[in-house]
Amino acid sequence: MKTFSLYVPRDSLIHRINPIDKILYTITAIAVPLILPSMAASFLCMLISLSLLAAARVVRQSLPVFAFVFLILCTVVLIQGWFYPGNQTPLFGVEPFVFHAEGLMKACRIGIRVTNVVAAFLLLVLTTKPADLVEELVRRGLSPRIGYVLDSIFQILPQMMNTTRTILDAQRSRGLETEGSLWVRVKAFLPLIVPVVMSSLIHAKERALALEVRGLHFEGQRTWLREKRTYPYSREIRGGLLLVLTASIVWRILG
Amino acid sequence: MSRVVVKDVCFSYRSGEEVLKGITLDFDEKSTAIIGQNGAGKTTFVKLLKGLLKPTRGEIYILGRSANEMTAAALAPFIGLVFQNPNDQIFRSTVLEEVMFGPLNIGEDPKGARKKAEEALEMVGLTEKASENPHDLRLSEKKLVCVASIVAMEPEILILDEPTIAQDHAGMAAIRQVIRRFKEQGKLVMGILHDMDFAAENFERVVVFHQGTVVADDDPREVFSRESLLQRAGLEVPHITRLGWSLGRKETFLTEAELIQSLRGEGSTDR
Amino acid sequence: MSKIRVEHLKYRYPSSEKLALDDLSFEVDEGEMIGIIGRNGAGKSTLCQAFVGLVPHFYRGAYGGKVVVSGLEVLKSSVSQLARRVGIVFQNPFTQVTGSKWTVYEEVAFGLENLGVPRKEMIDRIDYALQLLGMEKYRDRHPFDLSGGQMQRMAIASVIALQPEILVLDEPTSQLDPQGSEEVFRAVHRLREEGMTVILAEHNMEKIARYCNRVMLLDGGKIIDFASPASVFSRADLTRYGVVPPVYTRVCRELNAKREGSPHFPVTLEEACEVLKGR
Amino acid sequence: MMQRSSWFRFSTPSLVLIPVAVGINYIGKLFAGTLKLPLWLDSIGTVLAGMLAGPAIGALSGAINNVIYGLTVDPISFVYGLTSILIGLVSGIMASRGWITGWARALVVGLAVGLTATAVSTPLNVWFWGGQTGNFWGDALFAVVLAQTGSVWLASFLDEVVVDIPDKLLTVLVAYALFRSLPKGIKQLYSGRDELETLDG
Repeated sequence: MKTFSLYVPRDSLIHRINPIDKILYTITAIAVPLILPSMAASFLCMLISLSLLAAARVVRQSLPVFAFVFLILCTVVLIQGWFYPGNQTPLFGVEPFVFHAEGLMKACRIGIRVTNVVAAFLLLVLTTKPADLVEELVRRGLSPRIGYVLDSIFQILPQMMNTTRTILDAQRSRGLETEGSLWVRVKAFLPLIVPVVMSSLIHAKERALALEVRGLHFEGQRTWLREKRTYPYSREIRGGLLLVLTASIVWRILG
Repeated sequence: MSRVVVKDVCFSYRSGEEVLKGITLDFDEKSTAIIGQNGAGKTTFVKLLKGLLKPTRGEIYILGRSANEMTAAALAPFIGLVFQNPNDQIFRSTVLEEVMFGPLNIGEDPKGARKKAEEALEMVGLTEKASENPHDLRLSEKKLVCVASIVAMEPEILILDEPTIAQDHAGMAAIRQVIRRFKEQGKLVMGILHDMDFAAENFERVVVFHQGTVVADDDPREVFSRESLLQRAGLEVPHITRLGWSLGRKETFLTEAELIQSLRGEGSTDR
Repeated sequence: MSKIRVEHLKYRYPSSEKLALDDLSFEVDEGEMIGIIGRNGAGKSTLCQAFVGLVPHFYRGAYGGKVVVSGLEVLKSSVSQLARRVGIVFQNPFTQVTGSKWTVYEEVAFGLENLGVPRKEMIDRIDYALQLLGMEKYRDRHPFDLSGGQMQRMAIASVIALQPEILVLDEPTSQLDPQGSEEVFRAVHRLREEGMTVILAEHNMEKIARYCNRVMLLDGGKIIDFASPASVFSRADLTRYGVVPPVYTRVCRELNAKREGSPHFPVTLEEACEVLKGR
Repeated sequence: MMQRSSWFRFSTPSLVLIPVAVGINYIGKLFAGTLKLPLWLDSIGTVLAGMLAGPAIGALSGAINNVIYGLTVDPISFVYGLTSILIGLVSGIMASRGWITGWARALVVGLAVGLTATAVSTPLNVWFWGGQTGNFWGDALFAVVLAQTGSVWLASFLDEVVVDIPDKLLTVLVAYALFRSLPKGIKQLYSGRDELETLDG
């Protein structure tokens, strides 16, 4: 069964942590640099997130995402290095493209922040099975119906892609050209998207009927086939994160 | 004259899993039913004929042209394929426009396309629905709209993928009518079918697919007389054939009329 | 005892002016298997959905009369409440897969989880349902990796796990190949032996004649006839309602071969053979 | 016993609409990507969901879209979740106030959605990327304006405007075209206002 998710199955301690605790970590890792705007705080958070990625043995899988991010960061370095409003100290380059120390510093700050945010999210995404995350959220009070929607998307999306391929075939069978100049391909958009939307909505309606008669709308308490999992170090993690957050707020107020 | 020539064609979606394993077939204008279990390779086979897939080995010729080198759109004027699920193609806001889409794509002018579309709609009995939104029709009617949308392109070869699914008596009659018209015009009709009764009654040749190979290819009477082979391919004999055999007849009956005639004939000799 | 009681049921879809069901009244007894026939648009699916409460709760629209299934009045009960008494299986096997589960076993558990069945009981019920439908060997398969016939049996198992007393099947095999279709009918037959009351809407008249003890002929939302298969399929005016009788009946009618002492023509292979033997 | 959709209690048809909305977003993005259009076209589904099932489902579709996108393709989309939510919300509110009764009005919805998206995304861009959007043409404009005026906010705003306004205009128009062509039976499922009439008596 084809699905798409960035989750990498591994047997690491980080994989075994409660998904909710990982969300809390992500929030903390993004919040602390917001509370403490010093570059050192950002840098520290980034280092921690990166080393946790290494500890979970998912560094290789995070590279494609970082590669894309670094591509944009390169343009950030150029633009900020050349045009940052606070630029004063020229370093090298030819007018008007002169790199300045302040701009490069700014770009560096942006780079660290972006890397930190992306790493914090990646830690959650790469080490958590989406279904486990959803189940934990529903057990914590997320509406089971929303939980169902989140779960089902991982399978409905590939189904829709299959439908799209069939529709492409059906329209090509009626002589629709889908390759060639830009205009030919733009013209092909409507004959493709309309049936995709239509058949998806018809399927959605049929699925709604089937879900309805299987109690998706039931008001009472639900139960689970899977036994509730126990996750290690939950209390310690939450305590630690709370401490870090409080400490940084205190620091900010006092400093 | 050969309309379609298939030479030693193999196909696999993923390497190592061959869906078709060396198919060699030759089609003249005899109407042909393609039967077999789900997953036997029937739909893959017609997609290859239509140029939607390209064989991993072997060659296909449509009316003398090599299908291996032509796109599905380029093949559209010669060979038409009606897909199983009508919701996979309908996108215009009236039935008439939907049916005109194909002819317009293959270079027909609006007037000519309209005329052909109207004729095709008449053939499937949907003339009255021409100005309705196709999405407001019933599934069975939508299927007929799709049949008309291919018929209107006047292809030399027509392939129907499971046309009888979800059809009631009236819908079946419309499909029968289309098949008869194509036969009358000397054009080749092929149908992928799960309904053995319909296959026995309306087609002059039956090809049986099983696990990516052709295990039988003959006129219907011959194919439907081989019960053990059909069983192996996960198929059944037509109800009327079964009734004939159960009455101790040796022959393979394909239509009610044949059996009734035989029963009447014998009844009278008894007297 | 009657399992289903329908009194003057009328229903109109919200976007329509025409009644989809027009003043239906009938009863169905425990353990019966009822076939519903008629042309497309006669009201078969609408009636099927009226038993499980999707009509009117899902679509809304206009409703009149009364439907009582296993003692619950449909209008006054929610679809979830009704799900424990009456289950339904639809035409398209693919769109009945929830898409949120990764194995057949979990898929069957879906309804039980929603309705809050305790975990231990859940496991017993799933095992029972899978075994009854012959699906145990696929329990760890991915739902979308099944064949059409297997998927449809999984859908039935999912409904059976809720332990309904009535099972409604709305053209369950029209999209399946002959073998898949036979698998489903064999499974339904087994359920009947367990005492289940079954309602079946279907275009395959040979199957209706073989499995059902009574047949309801619908046209334009009205009941035209509701009697034994032999009686309904022997009607001379059947084609006027867009229905063709089983091939056995057609042949016997042509030869005017009736069963001894019966006003009706045969409807199954066995009956036809009996009557036509010796001709 | 009637099950009605409201702000907080979603009907089953509305719920199963959300995966479809996410799928349509994805296909739109794929299409724009393969054609190398200078647009995103990645919120057609969110807007359609808002038009069909109202602001709450529109907003939810937007939120879930970005969560799923973050989990499956690109973690950065978590950052822009707020933008998606507001796109669904605004198109839903305007649709329910009768702003999708013709092409001219749909154009206004497109503008409103575009401006909303710009207003939300600009601060996010400034915080995250230092003002850029990651879109090549937009970022080129950002560089020019930044060099000329020295204002990060103005540059970032213009960067976002030149991409977002045409993008959201086209998105809303496509969604409106889709909405118009939907069959009655489907639209009906989401109207959620009808009471059950009685035929007794």
